Amino acid sequence: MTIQAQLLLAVLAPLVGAIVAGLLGKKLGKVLTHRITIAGVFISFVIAVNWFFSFLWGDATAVDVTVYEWASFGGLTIQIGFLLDSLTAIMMLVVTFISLMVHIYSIGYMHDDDGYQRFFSYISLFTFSMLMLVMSNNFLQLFFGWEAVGVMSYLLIGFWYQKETAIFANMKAFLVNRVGDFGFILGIGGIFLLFGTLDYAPVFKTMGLAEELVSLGDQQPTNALALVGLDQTFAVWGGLEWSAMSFICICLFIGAMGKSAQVPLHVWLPDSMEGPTPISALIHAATMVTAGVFMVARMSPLFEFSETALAMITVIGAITALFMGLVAIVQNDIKRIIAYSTLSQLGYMVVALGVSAYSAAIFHLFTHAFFKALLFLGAGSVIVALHHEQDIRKMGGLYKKLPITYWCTLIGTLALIGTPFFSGFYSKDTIISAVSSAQGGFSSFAYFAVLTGVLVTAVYSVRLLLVVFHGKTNVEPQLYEELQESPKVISWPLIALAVPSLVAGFIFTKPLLFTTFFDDSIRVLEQHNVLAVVEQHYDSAINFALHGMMNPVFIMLLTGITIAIIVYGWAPRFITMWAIFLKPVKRLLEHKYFFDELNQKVFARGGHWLGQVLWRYGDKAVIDEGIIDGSAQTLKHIALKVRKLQTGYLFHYALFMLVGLVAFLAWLIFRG
Amino acid sequence: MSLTHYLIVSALLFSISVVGIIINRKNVITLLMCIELMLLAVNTNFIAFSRYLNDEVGQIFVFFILTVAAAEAAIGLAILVVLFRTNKKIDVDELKELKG
Amino acid sequence: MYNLMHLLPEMFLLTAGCVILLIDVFSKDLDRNLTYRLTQLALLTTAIICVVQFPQLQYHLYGRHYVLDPMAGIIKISVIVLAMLALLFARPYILPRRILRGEYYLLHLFAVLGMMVLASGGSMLTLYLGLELLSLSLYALVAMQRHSYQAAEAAVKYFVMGAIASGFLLYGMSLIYGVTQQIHLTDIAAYLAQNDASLTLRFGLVFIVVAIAFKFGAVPFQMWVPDVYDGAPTSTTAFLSSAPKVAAFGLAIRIFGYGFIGIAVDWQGLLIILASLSMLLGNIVALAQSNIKRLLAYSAIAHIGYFLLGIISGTAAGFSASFFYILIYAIMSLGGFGCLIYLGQGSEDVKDIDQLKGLGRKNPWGGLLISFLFLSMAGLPPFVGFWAKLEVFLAVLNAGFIWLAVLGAVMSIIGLVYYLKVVKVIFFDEPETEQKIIAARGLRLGLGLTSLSVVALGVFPSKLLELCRQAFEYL
Amino acid sequence: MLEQLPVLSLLIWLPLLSGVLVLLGPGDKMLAWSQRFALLISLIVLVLCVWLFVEFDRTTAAFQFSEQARWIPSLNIEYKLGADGISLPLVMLTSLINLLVLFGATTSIRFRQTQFVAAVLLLTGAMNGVFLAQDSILFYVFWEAMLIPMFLMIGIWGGPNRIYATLKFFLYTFFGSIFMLVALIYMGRDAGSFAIDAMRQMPLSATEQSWIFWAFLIAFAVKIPMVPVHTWLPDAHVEAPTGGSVILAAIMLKMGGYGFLRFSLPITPDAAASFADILIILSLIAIVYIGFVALAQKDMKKLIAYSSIAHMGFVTLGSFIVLQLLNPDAQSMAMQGAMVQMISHGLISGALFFCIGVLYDRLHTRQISDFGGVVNSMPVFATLLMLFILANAGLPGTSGFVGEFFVIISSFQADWRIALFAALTLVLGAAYSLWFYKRVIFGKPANENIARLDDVNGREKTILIVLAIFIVTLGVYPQLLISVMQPSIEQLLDFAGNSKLGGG
Repeated sequence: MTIQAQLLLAVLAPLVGAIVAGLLGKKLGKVLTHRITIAGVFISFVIAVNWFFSFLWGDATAVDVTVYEWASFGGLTIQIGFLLDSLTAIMMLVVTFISLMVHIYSIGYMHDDDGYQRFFSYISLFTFSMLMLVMSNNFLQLFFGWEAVGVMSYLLIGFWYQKETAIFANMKAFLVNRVGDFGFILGIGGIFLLFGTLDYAPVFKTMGLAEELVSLGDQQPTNALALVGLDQTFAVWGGLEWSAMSFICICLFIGAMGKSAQVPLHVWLPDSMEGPTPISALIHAATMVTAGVFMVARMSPLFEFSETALAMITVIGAITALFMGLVAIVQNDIKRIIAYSTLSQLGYMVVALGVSAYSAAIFHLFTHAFFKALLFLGAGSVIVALHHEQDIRKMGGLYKKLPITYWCTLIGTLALIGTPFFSGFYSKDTIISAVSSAQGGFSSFAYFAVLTGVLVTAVYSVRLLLVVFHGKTNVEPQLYEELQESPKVISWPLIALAVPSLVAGFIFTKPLLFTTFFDDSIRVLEQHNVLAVVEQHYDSAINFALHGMMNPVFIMLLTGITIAIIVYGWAPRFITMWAIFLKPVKRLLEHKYFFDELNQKVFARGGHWLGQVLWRYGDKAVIDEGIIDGSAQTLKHIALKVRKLQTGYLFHYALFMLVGLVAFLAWLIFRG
Repeated sequence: MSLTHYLIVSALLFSISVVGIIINRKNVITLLMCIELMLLAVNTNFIAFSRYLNDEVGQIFVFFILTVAAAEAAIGLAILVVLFRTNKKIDVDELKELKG
Repeated sequence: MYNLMHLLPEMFLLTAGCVILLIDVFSKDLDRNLTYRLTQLALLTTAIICVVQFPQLQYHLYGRHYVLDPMAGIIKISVIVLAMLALLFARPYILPRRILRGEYYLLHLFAVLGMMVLASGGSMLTLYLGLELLSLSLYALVAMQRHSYQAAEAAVKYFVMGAIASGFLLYGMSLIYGVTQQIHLTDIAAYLAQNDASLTLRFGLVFIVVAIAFKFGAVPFQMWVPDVYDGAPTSTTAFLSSAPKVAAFGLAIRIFGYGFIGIAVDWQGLLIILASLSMLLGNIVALAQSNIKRLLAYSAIAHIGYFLLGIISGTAAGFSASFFYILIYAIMSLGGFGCLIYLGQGSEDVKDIDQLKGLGRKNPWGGLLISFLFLSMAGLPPFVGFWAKLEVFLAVLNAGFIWLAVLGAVMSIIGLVYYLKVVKVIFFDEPETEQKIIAARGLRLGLGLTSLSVVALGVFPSKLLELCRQAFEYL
Repeated sequence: MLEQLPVLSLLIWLPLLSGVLVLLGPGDKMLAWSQRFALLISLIVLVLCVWLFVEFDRTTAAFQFSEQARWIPSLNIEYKLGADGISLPLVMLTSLINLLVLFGATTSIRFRQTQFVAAVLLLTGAMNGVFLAQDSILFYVFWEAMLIPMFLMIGIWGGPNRIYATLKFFLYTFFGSIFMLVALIYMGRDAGSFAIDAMRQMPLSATEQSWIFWAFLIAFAVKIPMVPVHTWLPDAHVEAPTGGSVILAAIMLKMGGYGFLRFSLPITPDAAASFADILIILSLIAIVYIGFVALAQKDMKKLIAYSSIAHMGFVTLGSFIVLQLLNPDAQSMAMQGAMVQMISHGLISGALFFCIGVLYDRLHTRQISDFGGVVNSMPVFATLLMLFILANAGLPGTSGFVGEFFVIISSFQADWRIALFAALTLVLGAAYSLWFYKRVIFGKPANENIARLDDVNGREKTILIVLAIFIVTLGVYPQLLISVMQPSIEQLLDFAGNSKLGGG
């Protein structure tokens, strides 16, 4: 099969599955539906695996194929096509693997749901959209995938459309994402202005030229930009001018902030937990939310030339990493805890992007996908077992009843908090090391944030584990007695995810980060190359892990675990003390820094209020009643007045006529 | 008497007739008289001009006007009769049903 | 000896009128069926003669008192056709209302005769005679409904005002005669070509303009229009509002186009005032009317405003635009009043707009045809009223008065409001009674003819436009 | 075989004459036959359109399938028809939408159905006439003539406040177009011909252009409609019967856009360039201001009506931004965006009004608050509506995206702030569309009646699916449309870019 055919097959197989499931699902029945969709995703998965390993260990090189011309006019052609390089390959692998696992898992999880077929159709469609996004070779298709995954997320969050909270959350998710897309499309506009094209290739080619100028000619990046003709500026206001490159990068990053839920556009992600748990695993942990990270990495040739944008990315990522983690500590909904954890981890990735450690970000994305999906699916398993109970205060002591779930969750948690030898350790430690050696704006703040973040992560993760699986149970006794491990379709995917969560870091750190794997897609300027510094300390996975145990990071980790064990496992009364001493903080955290209140009151209600005002006073009062009806009324009024001239009296008529005559005569005389 | 004098007389007659129509609010018959007067003013004009210009056309015109005036008076009176029959009054200021 | 063949239509009509008068006197038939038929026949025959004798050139006949040219021919034919249609409407109107006199038909004949003379008037004398013959017949027609007070009031008003107007006309004529020593229009034109116009002469012209404006009902000489249209029997109004306007157009062209083209600047100024005031007042006051006859009357005033736009330009093209306008207006107005007759059941008079309620539901076709007429009056394509507006706008733009065209445009928006009000009542309002309108065949025929001609001419206006152009070849 | 036929004339006169025929026919007694006949006619019209589309030469900007005949020689007015890349898609849209209206919207009409059928046929013919006329007066005749059936349609079959709405609609439109008529006459007088092409070629001074431009602007701005002359649209839409709303939104609004492209830009290029700023600002106001106003709507139709205004803002923005662009690719893109937006909005808003009609037929209310949880009883409907709503919000992969994307991206080249305001539609459009969807479709069934609703029947489903197919096809492969339009758009850009003032 040609490459193009393979790629097309990879994309279209889930699409076909989705369409068949969506249109014929009811006729096919549940079993056939999930078989078809799983088959579709499986095909994609096989292709993805094949390509990933050919890039990793084979000799595959980047391929750019055009599928068809979407639009072409004048000298411009906008096409639909695929760019297959290392970045695409790894993303494809992540997407298809997690998707496959979630598909299988959903057989069990969604078993009794009326919308079974619909669900499978949606997640297959999501897989298609996500693949379109990551495989795109141009901005249009990127934007298509970008929005399409947003829509699928919207549909899936609102999957249980009878639930008020769900349909509120899905709209919120979509709208907040749209705010991001708003920036994104402006960024694309800027790209089109600067490069006159929407394809990656010419853009990257130009940027490659600039990069060469920097590395060979020893030019400053700004000079290099000027030399390739990209030194335009945009007038912002008055005399203020922004460099076009920074402007574009910031706009693009705003898009990424929406998708990857960075402060302040993060508000939708916790709410998105209203959707079925498999979705949280697939979309809101592993794939879609990482699209922003992917996009920035993909655009690394551009971002490298904007210090401003990179600084902004760093600070936003750092804030998200630290402060969202803090919120996770006070949450009681099992899925929300994991969601805030996701936010925090996304923050880590974004920080990595900000310090130009793009491959580290992608690597963390890679490992995070496994362990976070695992955590979510584990949580799902708990939720199913408890008949859709999500409050951790009503759990506890479950490890005896749900052993597989417990062990898998444990692995996920250890990976998440960055325990040496687990996958999360490798990716996170790389990021922290990279940040520590970074020079860009806000990097010291970022270092503080990611370091503290480790502690915070440990606290909330261990808390979760302890409160849910250990201690005295708070489950109703009768239910507790009846508890049993979830069926195989649920536990097998857990196991399948636990394995990479354990070993992915161990295996892939070296080949992904410290070889030329990403060189065909991710570009880093020499002076930004912080990973090179990290590489100096890296000899082997084992040593790296052992070395990691002597880091401040490890100390933070241990401190965090200790705090968690003391507070939540050993002496729960600390919680009450905590609550007294840190009441304002707790309140702040419980209200998630009042972002929701702000959005609800200011933006949602403000927008609606503004609409009302404009409608009432603009459209109705001024235009309709004032100008339109007003002029009609005035005319009518005049008409009634003038009408009185016609008195009915003959002598008035004659007088009128005489006056007319005299006026005419006078007019004649006066005009001469 | 020069032409001007005749013209002034006829202009006066004409004005009187028009003003008569305007200020008379009582009897419709007065209106008919005013109209006749108006035509006479015109006739005076024509004849004066005719005489002054030595051109008989004006006088011929007057004959036609006289004839038409007679017909007009007839019609006017007929209308008056109709009015009287329906209204029993022929006051000008009573004629105000049609207005606006 | 003159060749009287050129006078054949007029002579025939006169003779026929006298003969029918005699026949009518001896007729025992209370319904006057015979008189009616004979009248129509006489008109038809006259029309045929006119068509057969249609002048291709301009002839000045009978001591140049009588002009025969394409314009006169077209005016005559159209006047006759309009009169026939008016009679078609009048017949079922007067039957139940006891206006059953042979004179009713005969007066039409004499009015038509007057109009024919007017159309061919080559001197001030003939014009005056034609005008008076027409006017006197009309006064009588208005007063024909002997038991109606309103008709009598309307007749008095019309008569008195009309008499004043003809007094003005004569006074103006006398002044002009005094200055130029001429009563022939061609001679006056020749005089003006050689001499400067004295103030007296221009005064005379003003008097004549006032009289013509009165005849058209242009503001500020429009006072009689609403009252007479309202008070007169509807069938008379229909006639009054159509054919005489066309004839008056002939008068206006003879005076302005043939006689006083040399001092066009003077009458143009006056006409501009008349036109703009008419468009303004007619359209605005019509808004306030709930009596449909008065509404149509004010709309007539407004239409005269538009119509004058063409004459203002003072060119053949402009005159032909106005000619087209007035012909079209006459058809629409005839149809408009005709539809009121159509709607009146028994001896009921339709005056209130509300009486049209739900017509579209009860009689879809009647409603549709009536709407065509009103939409055409509003100047909407594909109805012929649109072409009329287009022509006069073109003419006035040609004359360089862009503001007048814009004023006309703005006013036609207001005009649309009240025309739409009628259409609205017809189609959107609930009928007050479910009783269907049952109309005589003649009425249906008349209504169908007028409104379908409005559509047909709207789609194919070209022939009529060319005819109107042709009328002014000899200007 | 079809080459010998005057196809364009058929597109106009076949429906017009059939409309008259239906009116003359036996009336409601033989309603089924009238409907079948009308369907047949509009199917033939659509087939003719498809034939045009297939035969259309995509390499030239010249008018194709032209017809010319003497009409009013004394005024130099001709019966002149022709199709180019700008008019052909619109004619196709007209034919398609009207077929669907005849197929689907007549069932909800409860009385005088034959007359409704006739009105739709008459509208089809007149609207095709507007798009095909190459003589300005012929154009104007169709432009105005079309108002009458629509006026009657709203007034007879409309809602409770229909009379106010239909009068407002008529007067507004007439108010706009009468000035256009004066401008056309003015130019026709100087050009010696009323052919649009002659007007394009004639020289016009700067002052003349300004006046003419404003006259056109009023006409087209009302029609499209632009803020602040848009207030007729919500009223007309709300009161019109489903079929009327569909035709209004899907086609009639497009005439404004068509007018800008056919008249304003090529005939008064200099005035257009100097007033482009105002137009752009008004377009942005339409996008943002109306976006907010749409949020506040409680009536479904009003909401969609306001969203139409906001979407048409992209058409005007795309049309006038070209005057401030230097890059020819971007110019093409903006203009293409405007055109695609027109077609796409025709499909999407048509579909949305059909959907609202479906709901209205069942519950006889359009208040959003009366609904909720419709998805429970009408899943198929909910799915389709979801597609349309997302298309309305400009989702990539649907036609709604293409135009907005093009316009935003290209307007960035003029000034990024323009793009910024235009791009606000991403948020606002999504906000009002999805909030509407949420309130109506999602949730638990709001009341007994909703729980008992029947899902879309075969007829409704067919219509919505046909529209959905077109929406998705154009979203996935807009080149289908773009290739037809490109030569004409390039020519138009050429016209718009060439100053008429001469000399330099």
